[in-house]
Amino acid sequence: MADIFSLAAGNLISPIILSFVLGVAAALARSDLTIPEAVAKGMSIYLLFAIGFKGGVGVAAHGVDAKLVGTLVAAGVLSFGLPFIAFGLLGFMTKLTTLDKAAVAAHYGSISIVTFVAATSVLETQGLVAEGYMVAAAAVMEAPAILSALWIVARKGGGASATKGLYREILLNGSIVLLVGSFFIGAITGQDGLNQIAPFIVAPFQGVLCLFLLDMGLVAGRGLRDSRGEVGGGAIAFGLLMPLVGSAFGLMAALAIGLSPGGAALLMTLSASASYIAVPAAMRVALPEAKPSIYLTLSLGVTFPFNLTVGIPLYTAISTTLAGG
Amino acid sequence: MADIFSLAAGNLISPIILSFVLGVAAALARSDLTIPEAVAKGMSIYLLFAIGFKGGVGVAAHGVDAKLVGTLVAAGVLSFGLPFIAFGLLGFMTKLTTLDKAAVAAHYGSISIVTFVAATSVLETQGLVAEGYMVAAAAVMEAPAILSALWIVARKGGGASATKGLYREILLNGSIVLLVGSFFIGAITGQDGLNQIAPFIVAPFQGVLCLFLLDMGLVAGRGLRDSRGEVGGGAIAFGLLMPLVGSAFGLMAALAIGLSPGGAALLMTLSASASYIAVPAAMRVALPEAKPSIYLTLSLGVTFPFNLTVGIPLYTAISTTLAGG
Amino acid sequence: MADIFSLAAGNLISPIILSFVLGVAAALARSDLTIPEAVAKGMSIYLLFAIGFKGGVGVAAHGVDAKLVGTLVAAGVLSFGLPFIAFGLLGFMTKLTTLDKAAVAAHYGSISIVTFVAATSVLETQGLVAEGYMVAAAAVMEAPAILSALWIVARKGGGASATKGLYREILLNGSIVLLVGSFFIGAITGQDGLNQIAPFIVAPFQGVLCLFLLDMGLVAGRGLRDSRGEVGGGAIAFGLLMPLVGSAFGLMAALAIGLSPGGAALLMTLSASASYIAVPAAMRVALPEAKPSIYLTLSLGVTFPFNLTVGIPLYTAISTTLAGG
Amino acid sequence: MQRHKAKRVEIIIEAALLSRLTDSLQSADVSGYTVLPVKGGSGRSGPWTRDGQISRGSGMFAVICLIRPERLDGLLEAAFEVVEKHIGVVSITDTEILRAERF
Amino acid sequence: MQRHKAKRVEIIIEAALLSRLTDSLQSADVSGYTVLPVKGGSGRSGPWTRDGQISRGSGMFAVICLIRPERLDGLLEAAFEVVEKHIGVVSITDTEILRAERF
Amino acid sequence: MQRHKAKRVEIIIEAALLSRLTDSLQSADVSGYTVLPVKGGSGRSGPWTRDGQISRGSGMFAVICLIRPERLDGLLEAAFEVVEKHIGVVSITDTEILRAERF
Ligand SMILES: Nc1ncnc2c1ncn2[C@@H]1O[C@H](COP(=O)(O)O)[C@@H](O)[C@H]1O
Ligand SMILES: Nc1ncnc2c1ncn2[C@@H]1O[C@H](COP(=O)(O)O)[C@@H](O)[C@H]1O
Ligand SMILES: Nc1ncnc2c1ncn2[C@@H]1O[C@H](COP(=O)(O)O)[C@@H](O)[C@H]1O
Ligand code: NA
Ligand code: NA
Ligand code: NA
Repeated sequence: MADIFSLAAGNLISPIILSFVLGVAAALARSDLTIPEAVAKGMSIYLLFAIGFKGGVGVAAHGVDAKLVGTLVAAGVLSFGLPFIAFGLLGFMTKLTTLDKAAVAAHYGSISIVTFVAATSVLETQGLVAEGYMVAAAAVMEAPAILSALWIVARKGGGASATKGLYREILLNGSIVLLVGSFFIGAITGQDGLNQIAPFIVAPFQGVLCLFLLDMGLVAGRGLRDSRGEVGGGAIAFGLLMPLVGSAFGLMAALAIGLSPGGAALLMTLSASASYIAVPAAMRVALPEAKPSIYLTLSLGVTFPFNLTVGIPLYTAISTTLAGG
Repeated sequence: MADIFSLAAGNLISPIILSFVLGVAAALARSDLTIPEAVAKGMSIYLLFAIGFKGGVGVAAHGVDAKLVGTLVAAGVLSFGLPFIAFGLLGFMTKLTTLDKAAVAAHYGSISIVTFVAATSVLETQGLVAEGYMVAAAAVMEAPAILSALWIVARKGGGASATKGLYREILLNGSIVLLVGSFFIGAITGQDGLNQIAPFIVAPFQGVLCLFLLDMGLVAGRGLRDSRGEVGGGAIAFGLLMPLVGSAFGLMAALAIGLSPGGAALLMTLSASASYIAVPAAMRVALPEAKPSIYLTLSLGVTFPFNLTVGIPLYTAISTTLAGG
Repeated sequence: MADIFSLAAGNLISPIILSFVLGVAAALARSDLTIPEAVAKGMSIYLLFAIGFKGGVGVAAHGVDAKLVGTLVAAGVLSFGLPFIAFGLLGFMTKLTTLDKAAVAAHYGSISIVTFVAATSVLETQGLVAEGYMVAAAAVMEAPAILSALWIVARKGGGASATKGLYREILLNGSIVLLVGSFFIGAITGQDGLNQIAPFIVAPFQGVLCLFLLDMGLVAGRGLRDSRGEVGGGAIAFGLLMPLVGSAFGLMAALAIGLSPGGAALLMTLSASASYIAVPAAMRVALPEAKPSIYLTLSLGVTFPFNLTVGIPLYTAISTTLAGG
Repeated sequence: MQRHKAKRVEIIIEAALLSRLTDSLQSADVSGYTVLPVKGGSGRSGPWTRDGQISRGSGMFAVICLIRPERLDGLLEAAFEVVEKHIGVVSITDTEILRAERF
Repeated sequence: MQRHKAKRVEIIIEAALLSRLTDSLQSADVSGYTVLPVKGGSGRSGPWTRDGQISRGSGMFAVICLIRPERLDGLLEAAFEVVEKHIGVVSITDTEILRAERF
Repeated sequence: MQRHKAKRVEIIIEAALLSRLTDSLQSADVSGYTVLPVKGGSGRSGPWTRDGQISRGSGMFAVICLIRPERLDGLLEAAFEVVEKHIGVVSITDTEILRAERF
């Protein structure tokens, strides 16, 4: 336990976390500090490209093994399954409408790629190596949760509009295509390819992540400021509990598959994290009556900071203890 | 020949080419992956600045010699002359109107700076050094082709509007000014200057080029998707043949001047490439009735990918064989 | 003196200065070269973050001493006081209205962070180390000058509208928050934090500064082009004299505090520089009748280039002579 | 210069629905429109600005259609199909256009 | 589709004053507006473009308010309070809106 | 507040021609206009979006001119000179302005 706390403290005073904190503080103080939308999108493209590429190079180096298939299957099952658990928990803990509960559940089944990126960079600073294909697991987990949520709404008689093209759109959304595409580029070009572009995608990575998290902090802080009162105590408690529940399922899957400690920490992080890019966009189309102020506040304002500060070091400590050598 | 193929294969699985392929694939699959306009422009400014600067440093290091003047003159002649050859070929191979033929011809006399950049980075990975002033040759070749096209149209009685200011605009367009300007900065500050900013313009260069080519792939792929049917088989054949014809003229000029193999490969690449930034903008002003869907599809959708994948390794192989030591 | 000139010459042919010159030249030649607004803002965020962070690391390394407090107090006094001197000088040298004089004075009491950044990079290339907390002094000097200007106007019976929220806005403007915030992040994470992100905030710094100064040159050049005639000879003379006056006060303060030569050069630079971001925005709100074409032309078109080319090497030379070891 | 009566329809709509709206317009044979970026706004769901959004699908756009008066109803029906349940405002203004053969 | 008469007010205003304008609108109970970015323009103080600005507070924005006719005067007064001494133009156009219950 | 009748002219035009249009307006003594960025659109030459353009000269802009009614014809002639052969649409709407002394 002492380890966990020192790890958490070490994590908390990293430039990455403090940049996020700066962003939140600036937003709460109503500073006019903003990062232009185009620059923020540019940074997210950079991060997705880098993380995908490095994952692919990892697979090229260590080869494909049986665990890979197991991991991808587990990822799909987790993303399909977690929304049901989230929906159930929300029923106990909140008085939200069915639509709102389903929309929130979709977010927690899916993943936050920035949380994943932050976790990989914590692993790196600790010298832990994870399986390269964890990136592929992240891509697999983006979409299935949306289907589960729509299925829940359909069963409960809610008005999910199965608009044509929605599924195609989800599967082909920019983040997934870029992540999977750069994963394959990395896998094909391998270490040679990485050597060519390492000064771009490896060396400055942590620094870009700082600025990106500064922006995330600004956005999360503004969200918190504007939505005060709309999200009740029960919902906030859910936003803190659900990542722990999700990570427990992720841990079980990781132990069953036999992932390395680093890989287990990443699968826990993926299961614990909640989407705030792909799923909100899908919800606006499929469940327009569900309130963005609820699902965005929970995933971005509560769960994201929780994972960033407490969650990731906790998952890492647990996985190195249980899955560790 | 075996060499050429292995070279082409090696080139094809580089991160740069695969990023372009990813972009094309994403666009054809109708993914919503996009790179914000401001970021794309930012990257192109970075590439122009870096390539110009490094060219200038090269000239500062190796000094100005008689070949430099010869190269710049040859560049001007090629850019003036190639449109006439292109116009003639188009007459044989397509049924386009005079206006459309002239507009397309202007594109092929001018150059694509990204193709040039991609070629320099292929040379680099092969350890070939080119004359630094090839960048200046690229700048020289941007504009003259436009004059040739307008002259063709005027002679054929077409309605080219010699709007006042057009020539000034072409000569002072941002790309040329930045390329020439950073060339002079590099030439003046030399190796000292380069040392100061090398971690910015040298180390991450290939990585930025990857993301830029990802964007080019997205744009080219969307162009291809939208223009299906508008561009006939004859025109596409022209888009594949003309780079070979152009590169042959470039090769002759390079041999006549006595350029190094690297320099010859770059002059071939310049002659083979077709503009898709400066010339289209000029055509919208000077020949508004010429169809952008034709000239953009050919230069960006056909010739650019051809040069990137087949052309550059071919020109490099030929030039190392013929101009080689 | 010979030293100063060779220093000035060495400074003048650096990539940074030449990039600025290129921008001015391109603007005066009416080239369409532009850097997208979002990219320019992105670069300024990068520069502020990097300079703040490095300053904080410097303080963490060398510890807080009595000089720090002295420096911050001196910075505040300079920013409060210089506008009165500027206002007086403007009375002698120009026929501007009270409002315009007060607005110009506010600019010269405040600072230009890019001038500061350029000075730090000149110091670096000369191997001079400055106190890390000079960044904090820069932050302190942003705002007080605005209060002095409003006070002058109020006394003279002008119509300064003390709109509610203006002071909060000035103190929480993005630049200050980012500079101070990243300063604290650097101070907290120290050398460890710097090691993590050095490939992002140290290595490419000079290169980014080049592109940023290219943009500054474009903006300054356009400003000069458009405002020809509006700003008289007296005002231009003020724009050249005031930085010398300001730097003299900065020097006295530095000597009194006992700053290192590098620190003294930076405090001189801060005192000599004029704001063109924070103060203009505040003036539009508080003194809308003051003419932007006057204060922007002076601070950005006259004083900024003067400091960049002549001022910084001069202040460095003087401070190494007088404050030097 | 000859001017012709027309309608200017301005639809402010969520980004996530933009492609659905333009598809719907296309299938109602409305092939002329212009999309302007929106920087921010405010309505019943409170204020927002684009720089404060991280989500790709977020933000709003303004779609402007110039159309002959007799085709207005078709356009509004097509638009309303998409806008209905979502955030979005629609306004219709009388205007005049040059070169009516284009519309 | 049922349409209702309304006014479309378009205010072109300096960036530095945008938050003051929207605050003033809010306090006059005008909670619906849309802000468009402006790339450049020209007026008595000469031409400018956004790419040629370094100042954060620089540039202009266009604010569009759709409002019931009877509430127009309140809006104009609130807007004018801010616009008065500054750069900025205000235009008012007759328009029609759908879903009037929202306004 | 005193309002005055005016015309609101909206010209959607290719980026490559923007400076020609504003020059032409200036020489017709129309010195007040605002330029809005256009994100995308569709017309006879098909749909496009700005993020899918690599060319600097590409894309379109919307130019808005508020002008006294009696000066409309001069403006339209100046605009038409540039727009004529090119892509672009022009619409004219009746509007009212405050502070007419500025126009
Ligand atoms: N009265 C209005 N005038 C102009 N734009 C509006 C108005 N009401 C809403 N909007 C726009 O529509 C968006 C969503 O509105 P709402 O659904 O009411 O939250 C706002 O953010 C504004 O951009
Ligand atoms: N007549 C007009 N029509 C449209 N926009 C205008 C007009 N006059 C001024 N503007 C806008 O308001 C800004 C400031 O105008 P001014 O205060 O006259 O310099 C200009 O840069 C334009 O964006
Ligand atoms: N009816 C229309 N309403 C609004 N914008 C239009 C209309 N027709 C064309 N446009 C705009 O003008 C551009 C060029 O139109 P076109 O020349 O018809 O291809 C389109 O991409 C749109 O941005
Ligand atoms: Na999850
Ligand atoms: Na060529
Ligand atoms: Na100063």
